[in-house]
Amino acid sequence: MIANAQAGTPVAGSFAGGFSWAMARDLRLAWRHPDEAVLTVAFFALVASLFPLGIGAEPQLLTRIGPGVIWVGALLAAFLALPGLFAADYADGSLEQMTLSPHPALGWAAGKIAAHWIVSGLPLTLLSPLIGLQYGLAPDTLAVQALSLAIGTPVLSLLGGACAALALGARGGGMLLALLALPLFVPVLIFGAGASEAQATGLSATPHLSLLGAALIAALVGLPAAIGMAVRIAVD
Amino acid sequence: MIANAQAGTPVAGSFAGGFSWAMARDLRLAWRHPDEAVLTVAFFALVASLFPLGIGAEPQLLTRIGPGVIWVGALLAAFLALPGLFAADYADGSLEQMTLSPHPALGWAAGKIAAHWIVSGLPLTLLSPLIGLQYGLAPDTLAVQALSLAIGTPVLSLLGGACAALALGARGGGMLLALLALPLFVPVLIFGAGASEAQATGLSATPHLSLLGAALIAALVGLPAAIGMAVRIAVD
Amino acid sequence: MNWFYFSSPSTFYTLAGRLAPWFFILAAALAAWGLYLGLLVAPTDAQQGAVYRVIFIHVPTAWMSMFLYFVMACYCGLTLVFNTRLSAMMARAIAPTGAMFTFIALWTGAFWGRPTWGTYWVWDARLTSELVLLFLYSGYIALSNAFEDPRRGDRAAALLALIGVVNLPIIYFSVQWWNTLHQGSSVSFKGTSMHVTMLTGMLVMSAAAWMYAIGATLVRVRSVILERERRAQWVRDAGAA
Amino acid sequence: MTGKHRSGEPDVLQVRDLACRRGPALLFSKLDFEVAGGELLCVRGPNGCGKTTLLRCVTGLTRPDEGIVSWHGESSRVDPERMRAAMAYAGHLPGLKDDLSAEENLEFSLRLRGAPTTAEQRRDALAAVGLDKRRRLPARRLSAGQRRRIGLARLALDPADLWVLDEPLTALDDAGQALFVELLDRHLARAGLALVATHHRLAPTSGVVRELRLA
Amino acid sequence: MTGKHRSGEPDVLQVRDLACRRGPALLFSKLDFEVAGGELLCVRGPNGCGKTTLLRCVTGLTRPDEGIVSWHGESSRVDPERMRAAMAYAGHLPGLKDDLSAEENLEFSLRLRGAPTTAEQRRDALAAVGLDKRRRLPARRLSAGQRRRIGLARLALDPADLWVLDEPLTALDDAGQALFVELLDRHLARAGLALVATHHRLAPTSGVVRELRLA
Amino acid sequence: MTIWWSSWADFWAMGGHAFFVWMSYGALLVAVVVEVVLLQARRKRALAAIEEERELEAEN
Ligand code: HEM
Ligand SMILES: Nc1ncnc2c1ncn2[C@@H]1O[C@H](COP(=O)(O)OP(=O)(O)OP(=O)(O)O)[C@@H](O)[C@H]1O
Ligand SMILES: Nc1ncnc2c1ncn2[C@@H]1O[C@H](COP(=O)(O)OP(=O)(O)OP(=O)(O)O)[C@@H](O)[C@H]1O
Ligand SMILES: [Mg+2]
Ligand SMILES: [Mg+2]
Repeated sequence: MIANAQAGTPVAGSFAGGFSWAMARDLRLAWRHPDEAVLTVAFFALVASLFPLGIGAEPQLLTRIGPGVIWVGALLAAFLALPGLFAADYADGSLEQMTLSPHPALGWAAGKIAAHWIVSGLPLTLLSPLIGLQYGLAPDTLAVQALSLAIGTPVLSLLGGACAALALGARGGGMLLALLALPLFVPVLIFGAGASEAQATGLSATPHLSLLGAALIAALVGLPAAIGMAVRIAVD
Repeated sequence: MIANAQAGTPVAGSFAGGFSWAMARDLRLAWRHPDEAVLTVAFFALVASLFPLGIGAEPQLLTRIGPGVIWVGALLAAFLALPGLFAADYADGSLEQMTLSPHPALGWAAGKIAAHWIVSGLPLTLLSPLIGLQYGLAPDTLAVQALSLAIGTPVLSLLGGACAALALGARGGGMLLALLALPLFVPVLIFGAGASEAQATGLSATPHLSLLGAALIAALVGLPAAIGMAVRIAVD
Repeated sequence: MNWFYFSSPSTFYTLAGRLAPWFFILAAALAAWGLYLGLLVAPTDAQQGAVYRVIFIHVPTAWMSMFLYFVMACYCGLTLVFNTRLSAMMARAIAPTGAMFTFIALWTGAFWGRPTWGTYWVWDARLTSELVLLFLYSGYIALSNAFEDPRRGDRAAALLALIGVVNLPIIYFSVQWWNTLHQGSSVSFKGTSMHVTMLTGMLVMSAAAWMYAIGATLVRVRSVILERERRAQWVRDAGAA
Repeated sequence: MTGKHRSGEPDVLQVRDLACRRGPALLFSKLDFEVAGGELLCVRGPNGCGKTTLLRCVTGLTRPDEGIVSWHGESSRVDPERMRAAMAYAGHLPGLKDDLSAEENLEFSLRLRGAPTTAEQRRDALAAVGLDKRRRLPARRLSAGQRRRIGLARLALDPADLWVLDEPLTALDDAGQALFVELLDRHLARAGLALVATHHRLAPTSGVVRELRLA
Repeated sequence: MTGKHRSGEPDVLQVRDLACRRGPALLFSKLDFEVAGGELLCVRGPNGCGKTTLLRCVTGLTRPDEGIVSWHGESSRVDPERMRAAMAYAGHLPGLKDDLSAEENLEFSLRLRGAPTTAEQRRDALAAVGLDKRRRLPARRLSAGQRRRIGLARLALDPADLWVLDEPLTALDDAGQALFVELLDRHLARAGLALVATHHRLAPTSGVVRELRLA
Repeated sequence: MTIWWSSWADFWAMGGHAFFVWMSYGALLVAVVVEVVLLQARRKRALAAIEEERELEAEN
C-alpha cells in the first residue's frame, strides 16, 4: 500500500535550491570515496616529481622551473578530474533529470563546479607549498604561489567544467576535452606562474594576481550559465 | 523466418584469433573517429608548448629541458588515453563477452594494447622530432629521442593497459589510475630521457636504450597475461 | 608442523593473537639495546659529526621497506595462484607497515641529506625509486580498498604488487647503475675504529624493526580476519574474543 | 480538492501538429493529441516506431522538427519552467547513482524536483516497494528490478501532475507491475495526467485510458 | 545429425550444490539441477531473488561460494575453455558498441565467439529481425528494442549448444518476442540447451520446458 | 661500551645537529605511536562491526 504524495503541491525551483542540491550531492558522492580527493593530491605530487626525473636535478634549474612545473601539475590535476564531472551524470540519465528540474540550470551547474573545486582545487592549493619546498622555492615565493593557486584553480574548475559540458556526447572523449580546455587554461597558467616568478625575481606579483582575480570574476559571472546551456545541448 | 546456424559446429579459440579480433575491432572503432589519434598528438604538442609558457623561453634552458619535457609529454599523452582503454568495454558488457569467448585472454588483451599503441604511441613517436626541433635539439639527439620513444611508448601502453585493467570497476576512477600507472612509468621515463640527455652531452646513449629494450621485452612477455587476469578479476 | 592447519584464518587468528605480544616485547628490548649502542655508546663520526647517528634508523627502515614489499609480493603470488584467503589478508596487513617504514626512510634520509648534501631532496635514482616504492604501497592500499567486493580487491591489488616488484632491484642497484649523491655501501665508515659498534647498532636496530613489523602485521591481520570473516560461525562463537 | 487548476482553464497537455524525422525516416508527423486530468494516454507501436522520441519531444528534451507542445494552454517553448515544475519524467535511463544508497538516491532525486521529503516518508515509500531491508545498499548492488523499484518509490513521492514514462514496467516482476498499476490508479483518480510508452498491457481501474498507436 | 555428442556421454549441464551469498543474504544454496539437450530451464522468481547471480555463476563470470558447474561431466573450473566454446551468454548488458553499425556489431561478436560469418549470412539474419534498412546505422541511433534485436540475430548465427540468457524479452514488442520464441524452438529442436531467466511467459512448441523457482 | 657523551646537554645537542637527528628519531617515534593507535582503533572497529551485525541478525 503506497501513500502517494499530494499531487499539485506547488513546486518551485530556485538558484539556491539547485546550487545546494548539486553541491550536497556531489560532495556526498566524493565523501563516499574520500580516496578521490587524496588521489588528486597524489597525482599532483607525482607530476611534480616526474619533471626533475626527466630533466635532471640541478638545484638552480629546479628553482628556476619550479613555479612553472607546479602550475602545470595543478593544471593537469584539475584537468584529470574533468571527464567525470558531467560524463557520469550523462551516462546514467541524471543530467536529463537535472535539465527537466524546475531549478534553473545556472544553479546546479554552479553547485557542481563548486563541489569539484572543493574536492580537487582546494587540497591542491594546500599542498603546493610542500612541493614548492622540494623545488627549493623561497618562503615569500611559496606564499605567492599558494595565493595564485587559490585564485587560479577556481578559474580552472569553471573553464574546465564548461569544456567538459561542451565535449559531452561528442566523440573523442577526453582528448577532445583536452584540446578544448588546455588552450583556455593557458592564460591562467601564464598569470599564475608569472606571479611566483615575479616574486622570485624581486618584482611585484600584484599585477599578475589582480589579473588572475579579474579572470576569476569574469569566469564566475559568465561560465555557469554557459555550462547550463552546453548541458542542455548535450542532452538533446 | 530465421535460419539458425548449425549448432555444434566445433568452435575453437586461438591466440591469433583473439589478437586479430581485438586489434581489428579497436582499430575500426578508432578509424570511426580519426579525431582521437589526431587529438593525442595535439595534446602532446600542447603540453610541450605549455612549458615554455610556464617557464620562459631562454634558448639554453629550453635545449636543456627539451628531452625531459618531450618525454613527460609523451607519458601524459599515453596516460590520458588509458581510462577509456577498457572502461568502455566494461560498461557496455563487451568485456564479459571477451572473458567468455573461447579465445585465450592473452590474445585479445595483446590485440587491444597493440591497437592502443598504433593509435597513440606511434603518431606521438613520429611527431617527436618536430617538437624537438622547437626546443632546439641537435639532429643526433632528435634521432635518439625518436628511437627511445619508439622503444619506450609500447612499454607505456603495456604498463598502462595493465593498470587500466586493474582499476576497472574500482572507485576513484582516473585518479586511482594515475596513482597506479605513473609510478610504474617512472623507470621508462628515466631511461628514455636519459638516452637523449646522454647523447646531447656527448656520452653514449646505448646503455639507456638497451635497458629500455630489456624493459620492452620483459613487458611483452609478462604483461598481456597480467592484463587478461586483471580483466577476469574485474568482470567477476 | 601442519601448515594447512595454520593457514585457516580461524586457527591463525588464535596463533597470531598468542604470538604478537612476544614480538613486540622482543622489538622493544632490541630497540632499547640498539638505541643505547647507537645514541650513547657509538662514537661520533669524524667527517659527518653526530648527524650520522640517523643511520641507526635510516638503514634499518630502508631495508625493511624493501624487504616487507618483497614478502608482501610473495603473499600476493600465493593469492593469485592458490587463491588462499589467508595470504591475501597477510598482504593487506603488511602494506601499511611497509608504507610506514618507507616513509620513515625517506624522511630520515631527507633530514640526513640537509646537513651532508646541503639539501633535503634531490631527484636522484635512489631517492626517486624509494619514493616510487611509497607510491606503490599507497597504490596497493588504495586499490585493495577500492572495490565493493574485498575478494576482487585482493586479487587486483595482488597483481599490482607483483608488477611493482620490478622496482625493488631498481632501488637496490640504483647507486651502482647511476651516478648518485647517495652513497653506495657504507664507504665512509670502513676501516674506522667505530666500525664494530656502529655495525652492531645498525644490525640490532634492524632486528628490532623486523620484530616490530612482524608484531604489527600479526595484530593487523587479526583485525583484517575479523572484518572479512565477520559472518563466519567461528567469529560469532568466539564472542569477539 | 487538489487545488491545481489555475485560472480556470482545463488541466491539459496539448500537442499540435508534431513532426519528427530521424535521418531519412519520418517517424511521425501531424500528430495531434490532448491529455486531460485523470487521463492516461498509452503510446504504442512496434520497436523503433518513435515512442521514445515522441515522449522526449513532449518533455522538451528533444526539439521536434515541427509542432507545439502546450501546457495549460501555453507553449512549453515559451514558458518551459511551468511545465517542468509539474512534470515527472522517467526514461530508458534510470538516473540513479550507483554509489549512493537507495534512500539517498530517492532523497536527491526528489530534492532535485523541488519536493523535499522527510526520512520517514522515504522509508515508507521504499518499504512499500519492497526495499526496506536494502535501502542502505549502494544502488550498484541492487538487482535490475530493485533498481526500477526505486523509480516507483520516487513516483509515489513526487507531487507532479504529469507523468511521462518510457517503458515503466521493464525488469519488474508481477508484484512490481501490480505496484505500478496501483500507483497509476491513484494518480489518475486524483486527476493526474499520464503519458506512457509501453509494450505491456496496462489496465488501471480508475481514470480514462486512451491509446495512441504510432506507425 | 548434429554431431555434437563426444565420446557418448549425454550432452548435459550439471549444477551441484551451488551456493551464493551477497552481503548478509544467502541468495541460494544447495542448488542442484541438470539441463540436457533439447531442454529449456526457465529460472523464475521475484526481483532480487538471485536469477542474474545464478546465471553468472553458471557461466563462470562470478565465483559461487560453493558448488560445482560441470559440462559434459567435467567441472568448468577445471576446463573452462571447453564450456566457453559451447556457450552463448547474453546478460543485462548488451555488449554492443554504440559507434559500430548493427552489422559490424554482429560481425565482431560472432568472430569473438570463434564463429566467423559471411556478409550474406549477417544480412539475412538482420533482415530476419527487421533491421535490414537500419543495418548500417551506428547502434546508438537504434531504439531500445532494435538494439535487443541485434542480440537475436547474434543468437541465430551462433553455433553454441548452450544458451544462457538473462531477460531476453526486455524491450521487445510482440513481433520481437515471437521471433525469439521461434529461435528458441529451433534451438531446442536441434537438441540445444537453454537456461533463461525471465519474468515473461515462455512457451516454445518443441523441447522440454522446466522451471526453476528461486526463493 | 663506554658512553661517548660527557654530559646530557652534549647528548641533546648532538654536536650541533640536534634538529636533524631529533627530527629523524622523533618522526620514527611519532610514526610508531600513530601506527599502534591505528592498529587498536581498527581492532575496535572490527569488533564493533561484529556486534552490530549480531544485533541486526537478532532483529531479523
Ligand atoms: C630521502 C633520502 C634518502 C633515501 C630515500 C634513502 C634511501 C636508502 C635506501 C633505500 C637504503 C638501503 C639500500 C641499500 O642497502 O643499499 C639506504 C641506505 C643507506 N643510506 Fe640512504 N637514503 C636517503 C638519504 C641518505 C643520506 C642523506 C645519507 C647520508 C649522507 C644516506 C646514507 C645511507 C647509508 C650509509 C646507507 C647504507 C648503505 C649500505 O651500507 O648498504 N642516505 N638509503
Ligand atoms: N540517423 C538516423 N537515420 C535513420 N533512422 C534513425 C536515425 N536515428 C534514429 N533513427 C530511427 O529512429 C527511431 C527512433 O525510435 P525510438 O527510440 O523513438 O523508438 P521506440 O518507439 O522508443 O522503440 P522501442 O520500442 O524499441 O523503444 C528508430 O527506428 C531508429 O532506427
Ligand atoms: N552487499 C550486499 N548486501 C546485501 N544484499 C546484496 C548485496 N549485494 C547484492 N545483494 C542482493 O543480491 C541480490 C542480487 O540479485 P540478482 O541481481 O541476482 O537478482 P535477480 O533475480 O536477477 O533480480 P531481477 O529480477 O531484479 O533482475 C539482490 O537482491 C541484491 O539486493
Ligand atoms: Mg523506446
Ligand atoms: Mg536480474
